[in-house]
Amino acid sequence: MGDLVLHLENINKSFGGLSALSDVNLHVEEGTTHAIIGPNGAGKSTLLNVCIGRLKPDTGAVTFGGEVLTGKQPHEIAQLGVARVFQTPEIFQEMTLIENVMIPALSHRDGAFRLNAAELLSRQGELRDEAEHILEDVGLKDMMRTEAGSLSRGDKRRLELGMCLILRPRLLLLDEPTAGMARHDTNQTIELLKKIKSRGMTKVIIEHDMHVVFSLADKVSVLARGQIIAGGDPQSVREDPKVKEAYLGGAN
Amino acid sequence: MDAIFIQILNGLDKGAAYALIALGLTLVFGTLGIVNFAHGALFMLGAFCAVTFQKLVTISVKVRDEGVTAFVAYKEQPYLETWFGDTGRIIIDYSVPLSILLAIPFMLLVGYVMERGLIKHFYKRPHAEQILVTFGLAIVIQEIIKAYFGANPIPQPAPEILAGSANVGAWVGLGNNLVYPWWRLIYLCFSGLIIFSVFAFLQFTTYGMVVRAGMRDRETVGLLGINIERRFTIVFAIAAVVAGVAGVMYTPILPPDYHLGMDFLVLSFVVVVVGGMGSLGGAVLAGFLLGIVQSFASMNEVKEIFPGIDQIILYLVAVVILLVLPRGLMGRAGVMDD
Amino acid sequence: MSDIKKSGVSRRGLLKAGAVGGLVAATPSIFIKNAWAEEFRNNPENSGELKLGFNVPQSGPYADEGADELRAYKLAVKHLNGEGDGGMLNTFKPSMLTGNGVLGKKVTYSTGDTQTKSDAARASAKRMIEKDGVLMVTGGSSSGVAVAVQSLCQEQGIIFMAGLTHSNDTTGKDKRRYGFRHFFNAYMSGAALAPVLNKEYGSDRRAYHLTADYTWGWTQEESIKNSTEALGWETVNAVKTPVGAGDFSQYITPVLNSGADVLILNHYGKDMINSLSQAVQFGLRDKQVNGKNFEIVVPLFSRLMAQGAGDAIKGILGTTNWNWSLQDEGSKAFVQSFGAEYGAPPSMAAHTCYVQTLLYANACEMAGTFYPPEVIKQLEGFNFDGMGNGPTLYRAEDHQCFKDVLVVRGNDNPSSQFDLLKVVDVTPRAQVEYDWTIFGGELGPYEVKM
Amino acid sequence: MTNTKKPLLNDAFVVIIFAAAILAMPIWLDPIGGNYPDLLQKFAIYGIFAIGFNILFGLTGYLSFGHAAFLGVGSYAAVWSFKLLTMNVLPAVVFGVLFAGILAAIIGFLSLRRTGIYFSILTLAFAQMSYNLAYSVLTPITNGETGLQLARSDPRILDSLFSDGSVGAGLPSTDLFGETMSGYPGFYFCAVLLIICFYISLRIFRSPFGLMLKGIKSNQNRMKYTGLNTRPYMLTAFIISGMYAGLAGSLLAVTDPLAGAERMQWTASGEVVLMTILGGAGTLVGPMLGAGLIKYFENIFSSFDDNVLTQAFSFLPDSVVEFVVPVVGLFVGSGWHLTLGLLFMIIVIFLPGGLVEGFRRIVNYFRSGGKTKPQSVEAHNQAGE
Repeated sequence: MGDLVLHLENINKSFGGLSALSDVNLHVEEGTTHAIIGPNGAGKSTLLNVCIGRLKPDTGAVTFGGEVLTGKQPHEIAQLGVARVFQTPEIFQEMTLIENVMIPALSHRDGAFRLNAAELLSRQGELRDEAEHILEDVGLKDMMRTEAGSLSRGDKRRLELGMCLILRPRLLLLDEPTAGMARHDTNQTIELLKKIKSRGMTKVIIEHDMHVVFSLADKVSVLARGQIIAGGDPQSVREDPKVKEAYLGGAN
Repeated sequence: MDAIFIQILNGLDKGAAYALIALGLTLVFGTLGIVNFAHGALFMLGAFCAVTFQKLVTISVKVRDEGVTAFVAYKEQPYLETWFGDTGRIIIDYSVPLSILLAIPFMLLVGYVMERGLIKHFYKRPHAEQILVTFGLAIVIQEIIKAYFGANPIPQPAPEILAGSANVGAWVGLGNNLVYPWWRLIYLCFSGLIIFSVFAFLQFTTYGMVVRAGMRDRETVGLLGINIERRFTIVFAIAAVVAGVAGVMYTPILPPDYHLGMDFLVLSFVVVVVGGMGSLGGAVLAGFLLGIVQSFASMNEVKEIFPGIDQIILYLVAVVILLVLPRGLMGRAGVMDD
Repeated sequence: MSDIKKSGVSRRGLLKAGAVGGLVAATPSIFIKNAWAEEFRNNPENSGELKLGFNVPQSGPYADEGADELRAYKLAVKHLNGEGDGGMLNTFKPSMLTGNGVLGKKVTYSTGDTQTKSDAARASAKRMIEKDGVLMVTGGSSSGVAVAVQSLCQEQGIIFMAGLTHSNDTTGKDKRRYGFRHFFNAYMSGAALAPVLNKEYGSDRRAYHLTADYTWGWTQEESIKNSTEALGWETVNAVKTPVGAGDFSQYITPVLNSGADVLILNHYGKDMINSLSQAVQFGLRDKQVNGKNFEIVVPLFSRLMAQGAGDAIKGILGTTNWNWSLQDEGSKAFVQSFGAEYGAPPSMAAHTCYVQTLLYANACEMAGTFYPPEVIKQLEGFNFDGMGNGPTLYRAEDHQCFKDVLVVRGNDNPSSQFDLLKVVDVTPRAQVEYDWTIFGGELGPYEVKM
Repeated sequence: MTNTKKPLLNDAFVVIIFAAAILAMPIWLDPIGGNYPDLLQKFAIYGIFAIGFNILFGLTGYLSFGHAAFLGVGSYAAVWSFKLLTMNVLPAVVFGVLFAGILAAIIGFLSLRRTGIYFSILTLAFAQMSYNLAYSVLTPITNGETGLQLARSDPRILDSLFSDGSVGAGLPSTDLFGETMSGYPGFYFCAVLLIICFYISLRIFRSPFGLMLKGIKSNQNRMKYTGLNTRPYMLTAFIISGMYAGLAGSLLAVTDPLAGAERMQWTASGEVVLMTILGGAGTLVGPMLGAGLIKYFENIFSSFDDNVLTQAFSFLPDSVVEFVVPVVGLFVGSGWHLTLGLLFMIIVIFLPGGLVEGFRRIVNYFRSGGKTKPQSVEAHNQAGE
C-alpha cells in the first residue's frame, strides 16, 4: 500500500448546537478504496461535504496530497483532483449525455476558467472521443444524445460516475453509489467500480450495503454519532464488537 | 427633534403602504412560487373599487347649467342625497372606507378567478413565463381600467371628519406645531391591523399552518397532498384582497389612475426581495425600513450633503442589504435563490 | 397599410446605401421613383393632399390630455377642409383660410403615440415623416418630448408646431428654426402671476418651493423665484422632488415649520395632483404663519389637473394658457364647435393644438407654397388675433407666441362639472414679454440639407 | 440546442439565411407597413439588444432586470463622442461598447455575488439608480429629461483637425466616412452589425464557453464540483451581454443623435426581457423575433386610428364599418397596449417557449404529415429560466 494522501484531522462540525462530527480523524492511503460505514445520521455525508468544501468544519483541517483543502473553494478542491459522486446525482438534467461529459472533459483540459468562446465545440475531436470512451465505459454510449433528465436513476448515477472519471481524479468520493438500485444494477455498479479500481485512484466510499462494502473496500472506517468508532480491514471491522453493537447489531 | 419625529411618522406611513403591498406579493411569491407581475394591478383594481363605489353612491340627477349652450354642463345632485338627506350625505362622505365592503368580495373573486383560470397552469412553468403572462395580464387589466375611467387621476376624498390633521405633537409632548393628517394615521393603524390579521391567520388556523409549512418547504407541503390546490387558491385570493384593501385605503393619499399598479410594481418587488424570499416578516420589516430610510434621505439636511440621495436611496439600501445579507433581511434558503 | 409612397430618400443616399449594405438589389426600386421629383421632403404637390402628423400621448399619464389634443386636431382638420361650422376660421384675423383645404389641397392626418417619452415620441414622429409622408408634426404634452421632437424636425426639415410645453427651453436654449410654440412658458407664468400674488398676498411673504427634479421644474422654479423675489418675497427654501414620487409627505412636512407662509408647487400632471392633495391634507391651507394665512400656489394649471385634484384645487392660484369660459369671439366659436362635436369643452392643450394647426395652414396659404423655409418666414413675426388670446405675436427671434396670460383660481363653487377654474386676472402681453437673448440658444438654418 | 451534433456547414447556412432575411427587410416588410428607415433601424438595434440579453439569460438563466442601464450608457457615450471628438460613427460605437462593458463589469461583479431573484433585484436596483441620477442630478452630463443632444458649438476635436471646422448653418449629422448614417444607410449599417452580432452569438452558443454557461444554468453545483470557477464565466457572459446592449445604445445614437434618461428606466429593461421570452429565450433567433414583434406593435399598431381603420374596412358596408371600427379601435391606436398584453398572454399560454416554439410546432406538424406530435422535451427546455 502507498502513502497516506487524505488526512482529516480533528474535524468538528455542528449545526446549531447539534454535533454532526466530533473529533474525526481519518487517514486514507493512496490507491486504496476506503469505505465509511455507519448508521443513518452518523455524519457520513457531512464528512464528504467537508472534504469537497461544501461545508466548512468548525475546527480541524483536511489535507490532500500535502495541500490543505479546508478554506478552499469547491472548484479549487476539484481542480486538485478530488471528484465526488452524490447521493442524488448532480448532473446536467437538460443536456445530453455527451454534453454532460464534455463539460468535465473541458474542465480537465482548460482548468477552472478559460475564455474559450472563440473555439467551436464541434472541433473538439479529441475530447469528444475521450467523452465517448468514458460513456462507453459506464455503458451509456448508446444513449449519448438523449437528455440526461430522462435517464433512470441508476443510469444517472453511472453518468455522474463517468463525469467524475473523465476528470481523472486522484481521489474519488462516492456517496452511496448503489442506494435505491435493484440487485442487478448494484452488481453492475460493483463491476464498474472494480474496473476503475485497477486504475489506481484513491476512493472513499460511503455505503449501506455491506455486500458492496465487502466486495470493494480495502479499508473500512465506522462512523457513529459523529465519531469514528472503529477502523481497519473489512474482516477485522466485521468482527469488532463495538461495530456490531453500534451498527450491525443483530444483523449478523 | 420635531423634524425627526415627523419624518419617522412619514416613514412609518410610507412603510405601511410598502409593507401592505409587499405582504400579498410575498405570500404569492414565497408560497406559490409565482412571480406575479400583476400584483400591482391588483392594488390598482382595489383602488378602483373605491372609485366605482364612489361613482355608484353618487349616481346623480344632473342639473343642467343653462348658461352653457355649446355642450351639456351640469351640476350633480346625488340621488342618495335627495332621497335620504343627511344619511345619504354621510354614505357619500364615507365612500372610501365603505368601499372596502365592495373591495373584499370583489378582490376575492378576482383572486379566485385569476388563480383558477391562469396562475394554476403556471406553477410548474419557468419564472420567465410567469413574468410574461402576469405582465401581459397587468397590461390588459390596466388598459381596461383606462378605457372605462380614463387616464386622469380620480380624486377620492377621505371622510370630512378625517380630512384634517391631528395634533400629534401635543400627544407626545412636542408642542402644538406638529400635525399629521388623520387619514394617514388611520392608514397606519389599518395596515397594522391587516398585517396582524394575516399573521394571525397564518399562525392560528390550519390553513395558515399549511401555508407556513409551504413557505418553509414547498416539497413537504406537496407531500402532505390533501387538497393543496384549494389552499393555494385561498392564499392567492387572500393576497389579492390584501392588495385590494391596501389600494382602497390609499386612494385619499394618492388619487388613483390606471397606471398606479405599474408605479408600485418595481417597488413592491424590491421590498419583498430585500425582506428575503419566503419571509412575511421580512417583507413587512423591509417595507417599514425602506419607508423610514426614504423619509430621512429626503430631509433637506441630508440632501444638502448628498444631492439627489432621495432619488436613489431605496435602491441603494436594497443593494447594500442584498450584498451584505445573501438572502435579504429574513430570507429562507432555497426559495427562489437559484 | 400598404402605403409605400417612399419619400425623403435622396438618390445619393440610396446609391451609397446600396454600397454600404452591399446589396443594391435589396433596395426596392420603388424608392427611386419619387426621389428626383421633390425639392423638399414630403412635398405634397404630387399627392393632392396635405398630410399632418398628430403626435400626442395616447398612453402614460397624459393620455387624457393627449386624447383631448387629438380631438382638437381632428376638429381643426374638419374646419380646414370646410366641414363643420368653421370654428375659429371665422374669427381668425388676418387669415387666408377659406375652408377649402390648404392651397387647394385636402388636409389629412396621421396619428401617433408619444408615450410621453422622448424616444417613443421621436420614433413616432419619424414614422410619420418617413412612412406617412407628413409635412408638419404637432402635438405633445411635455417639454422633454417637445424639445426632442423639435430637434428631430429641424434635422428632417419638417415644421414642428409644439403642443403643450411650458419650459423656457423650448423656445430658449433649445429653440429651433423649424419649431414653433404657441403655448406660454414658465417665464411668462412667473411674470403674469407676480402682480396678482402681490395684490392677493402682499409683498412680504416667505415662499417655499417644491420642484419636480427635471429641466421643466427647474426653469419654472427659477422664473417664479425671480419674479416673486422682485416683489420683495423671500425664498425660504427650494426643494427638488423626484418625478413620480407619489407620496410627497416627506417633502411637505418640513414646510410646516420652515417659517414659510407660501408653498409654490412646481409640479405638473400627476405630481401636481398628488403634491397638492397631500399638502392640503397636511392642513397647510388652514395654517397661520407670521400672522398670515398660509397659501399654496401652483404656477401652471390645467382643467384636467384640477379635475384630478378635486376639492384640493379650490382657491388655489395659478396661470393657464386659455380657458373655455373666456368670452371673446374666438374662444366662443371654438368652444361652440368643440362642444357640439364632442359634448365637452376643450382643454387648454386642445386649444393650443387647434390654434397651432390653423396657424400653420394659414402660413402655407400666405407663403403660397408648402416649401418649409417660406412657411417659416410667414410664421415668424406673424401678428394675429381672434384665436382666444387677444392680439398675439409669433416672435421671429425665438418662435415664441406673445399674448395675454390668464391668472386663474380653483373655483370654490363650480356651477358645473367643467367649471373648475375661474379667471382672476388677465395679465397683459406687455408685462410678460422679455428679451429673447436671456435664454440663449440659436434657431439654426432655414434650409436643411438632405 | 444540442449543439455538439450539428455540423458547421449548417451554421454557416443559418447565418447566410439570417443575413439575407435582415438585409432584405425593406422588401418583405413593405407589404405590412414596416418599411421605413426608423422602424428598420429599430428592428436591427433592438435585435442586437435582445440577442445580447439572450447570451446572458438564455444561456445562463440569470435574469437581469437592469440591462437598460447599459443601453443608456452606450447612448450617452456615443453622443459624447459625437460632441467631443468626431461625427464619425466608429469611435462612437467603440466608446459605447467600451463604457457599457466597463459598467457591466462593475455591476456584474457586484450582482453576480447573488443568484436567482436576488440577482435580478440587484441589477434592477443598479439600473434604477443610474436612471434616477441621469434624470436629475447628473444633468450636466446627461442633460436630464430633455436628453443629451448635439449642438453647433460642440468642440468635435478630431473633425476640426481634419477640416476647417465649420459645420455649416445646421447641426452636423453622423457619418461613416462621408456617408450620412440616417435613413436607409443607417439601417444597413445597423443591419451589418446585427449580422455580425448574430454570428458572434451563434459562435458563443456553439463554443465550449457557451456549453459552460448552459452548464451553469443547468446545475451550478455540479459545475463547481467539476472544478470550474463559475464566477468568471458568469461575469464574462454578463459583460459580453452588457456590451451588446452598449452597442445597441450607441446605434440608437448613431441613427438619431440623442440620448435620453428614460432609455435606462426599468420599463426599458423589462422590454428586453419580454422580447427575449416572447421570441424564445435560449434560442438563436427567438429574441430577434420578439424584439421585432414588440417594436412593430409599438410603432405600427399605435398608428391605426379611426381614419386608417375606416379606410381599411372600406370594403365593408357602411353600417358594418360603423360597428367594426370602434370595436377594432379598442385594440389598436391608443389601445395598442391592450393588444400587446393579450399577445403576451396568448403566446405564453399556448406556446411555452415563445415564437420559435410556435414555428417548431408548425414545422413538426407538417413533417409528421398533419398529426400533432407530443412536444419534444428538447424544445421545451429551451424556454427554461
